Amino acid sequence: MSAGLIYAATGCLLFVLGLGGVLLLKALLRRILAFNLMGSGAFLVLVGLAQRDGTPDPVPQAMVLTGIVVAVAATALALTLARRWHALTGRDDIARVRDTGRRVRRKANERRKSAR
Amino acid sequence: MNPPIRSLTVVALLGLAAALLVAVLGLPPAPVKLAGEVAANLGASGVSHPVTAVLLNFRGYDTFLEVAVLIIALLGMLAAGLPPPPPTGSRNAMLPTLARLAVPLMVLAAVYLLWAGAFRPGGAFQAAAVLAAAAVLLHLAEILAPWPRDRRGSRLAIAGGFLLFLAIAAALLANGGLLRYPPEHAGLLIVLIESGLTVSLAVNLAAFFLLRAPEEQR
Amino acid sequence: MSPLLDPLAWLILLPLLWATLAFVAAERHGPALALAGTGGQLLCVIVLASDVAGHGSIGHLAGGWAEPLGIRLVADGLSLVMLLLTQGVALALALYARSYFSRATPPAFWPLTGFLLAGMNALFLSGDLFNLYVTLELVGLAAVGLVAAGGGAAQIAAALRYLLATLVGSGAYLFGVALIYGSYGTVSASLLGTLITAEAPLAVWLAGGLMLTGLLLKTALLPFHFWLPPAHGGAPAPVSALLSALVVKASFYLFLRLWLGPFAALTEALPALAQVPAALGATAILWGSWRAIRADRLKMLVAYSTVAQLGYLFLIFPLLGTGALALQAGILQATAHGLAKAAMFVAAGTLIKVGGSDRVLGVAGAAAHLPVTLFAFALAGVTLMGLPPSGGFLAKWLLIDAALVAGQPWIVVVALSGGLLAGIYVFRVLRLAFRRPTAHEDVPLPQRPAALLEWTAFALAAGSVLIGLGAAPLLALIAGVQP
Amino acid sequence: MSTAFDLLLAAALLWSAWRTLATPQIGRAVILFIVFGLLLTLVWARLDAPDIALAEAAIGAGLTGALLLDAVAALRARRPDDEEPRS
Repeated sequence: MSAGLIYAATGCLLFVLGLGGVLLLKALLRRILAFNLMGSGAFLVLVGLAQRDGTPDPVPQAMVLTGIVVAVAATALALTLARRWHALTGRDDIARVRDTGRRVRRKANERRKSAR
Repeated sequence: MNPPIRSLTVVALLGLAAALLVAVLGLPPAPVKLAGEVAANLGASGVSHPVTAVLLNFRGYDTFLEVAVLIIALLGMLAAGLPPPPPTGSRNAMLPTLARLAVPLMVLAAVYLLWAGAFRPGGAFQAAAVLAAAAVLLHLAEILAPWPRDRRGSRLAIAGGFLLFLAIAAALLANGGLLRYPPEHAGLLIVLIESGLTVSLAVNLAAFFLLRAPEEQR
Repeated sequence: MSPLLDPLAWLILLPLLWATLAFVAAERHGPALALAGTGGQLLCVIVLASDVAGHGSIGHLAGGWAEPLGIRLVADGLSLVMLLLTQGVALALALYARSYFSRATPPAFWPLTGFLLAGMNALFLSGDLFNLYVTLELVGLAAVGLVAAGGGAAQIAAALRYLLATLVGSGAYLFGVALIYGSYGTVSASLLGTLITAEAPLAVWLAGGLMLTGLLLKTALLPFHFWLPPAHGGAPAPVSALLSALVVKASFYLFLRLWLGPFAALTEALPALAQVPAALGATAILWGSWRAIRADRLKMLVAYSTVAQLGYLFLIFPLLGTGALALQAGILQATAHGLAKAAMFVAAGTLIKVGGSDRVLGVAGAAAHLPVTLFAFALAGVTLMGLPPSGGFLAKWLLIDAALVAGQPWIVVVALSGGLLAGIYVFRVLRLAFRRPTAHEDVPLPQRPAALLEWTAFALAAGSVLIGLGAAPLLALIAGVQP
Repeated sequence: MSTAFDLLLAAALLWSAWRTLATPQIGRAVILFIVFGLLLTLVWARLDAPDIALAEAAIGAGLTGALLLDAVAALRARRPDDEEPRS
């Protein structure tokens, strides 16, 4: 078994692990971590599978470089939103938030009033 | 998520993992081999490092759009509301000394990485990341203050590299296609684009840490 | 024409340019840049349309490298109709947003809008699966940024939910691309169309499944619709219109393109597969309409109507064997709904802005002081219900025709009942609007909104109806598509 | 021999990924994620992809890790009940 194939298989497992994390976990930061694992899994499959015969292929390598930059951009945006959410509501998950968010808004308002 | 759906999801994921493993381990060889194509056209790409050739020439259009993605992430931050600046005065006493020692080395490393990209591993993205890390270090040492959002200079620095890339992409339309470099000038144009990107990407990445709400909003 | 003015390339470059300038320049220059930019884009797409009508399809090699080494951009009838819709709606919404945000524009609204449009144009034109991934992220992240604009708790929650959904969707898509590259060594859509056969290895089937499912998540097809109503219903009206009219169509377009192009051999080998999107679409029509009928906030009503109307787009998949008919039905529905939904959201925005209440009940009596806006809402409703002579009518007519040709009568039933249900929620709003407000007789008449707010809604709604009368050139463009 | 090393590295990668999601403390999870990124850097080196190895170390593990640590610190500093401005 070539190194490429070993890491491609690892990438498959990482992707599924990350996917499960995003779908099943509650805490936002944890779900953002899981999304990053998902991406890393995809990158490993992209390069590993293409290089399963042992010769390096610059094309998927360049694609992964692009992908890493996109992933850091998405992560930065997600973290900003999570921080903002936490600052507004004190929560670190969005699990049981009603569709309209009205309950949350009311809560935030109440809190603001009581702070005064 | 209620328990039955949860267990169902877990089962589906396990099935997916098994199917993916079977599929990947039994995959026949691919009919197209792009590595050969890259090697055959490397001479006309303007650089001698294959990954850089793909990144900035053969698939330069991907890279062009990807730079926009970074700017979008920053815009999303501005839209959602910037986080407040961290409290000052809590830094480690060793940090400023460390920063003064490390930052010049990091800048050197970034210049090396940028220069190396043309013929060996390295390039604008890695160089920019190192520069951004240097800025973050200065910030942690409280030598570099957080940026207020409406400073035109930092916005110009962030957009400048992309605007240069855009201008070159547009100008090359005269040559018959988006980012279609004439082979004799490809090397020079790629260096130009990469230098611009290094600075802009570094500022963009650093802005994820340094762009903070003005103090009075706290 | 000089290659320097290539309209295809400028459809991508121009929005990128004005978006970047709007970011650098002072915020007050945003509207002018956006109007000049979207106007220029409309011009580009019209020039491109006349080229495509003459040649059938136009290619552009980015970087000048042929496939599989380079990236090929393609404009054909299908992409062109989507591009026309996008630029037309974008220009109208730019006009509307300029007045709507007359006092305070949400931060980064204009640059994000420009990048969003650039991403969509790039998506419609790309013929490379990995490049399409980058465009998907461009569109997804810009849209999330727009939803977050304003930064209230409801917006942030909606944006987070949307972000996680869109990231999982594009993650699954990217993983599929990785498997495809591993299987064939190329990601060019046109080459893959010939390489992928019915005997493709398991990896390719899995790749197809992951990519298409990821796109369904981004298109918010039931059961993946959970993120859409809060995101579309909670954003400011111009953003809601942009998202509901255009953004969800982009991932639908890509779904359709993959279905007809690279994965055609797989979907033809297993025809039963086509029933899956259709069944989900049918459920979405019924469920979305029901929630729209029950909604108590006006913009949630419109947002759930989007969930329902997206369902129609997926009814076409079992019918694609009938030739151009089903494809024409689907694309015409996407176009008519795009115009109508943009009109409905901006009309709702004006109603809420002037009436001061975001409840459905808040529109009571609006007919008296906002006649144009209300007429626009009603006209858009005509398209959603599928009454003649609107674009929605023609789309449903073609759909029913295709369903009868293909021997799938259940689709006829779903299409017709969806129209009836749309009638219920549209008339719910209209009936209230024509009722005289009883409880608040003494309330002074609200201030009249800027005429532009009313007339952009009207123009969009009128477009959604008129497109039914003048659809012949569009249908001819779509019929000329060789998948 | 090198296959054994690859298998070991793959196992370590999967273990760190699993712990990143399963460890109860979020601060530790982020540290484990950075460890994951460094292991991944080794993998890229093994796959003859030094460019990605550099980018992974600098961006994947480095900058992303720093962003995550920054966020964890911010979420810790601003406890649920005192998030309103104390101006």
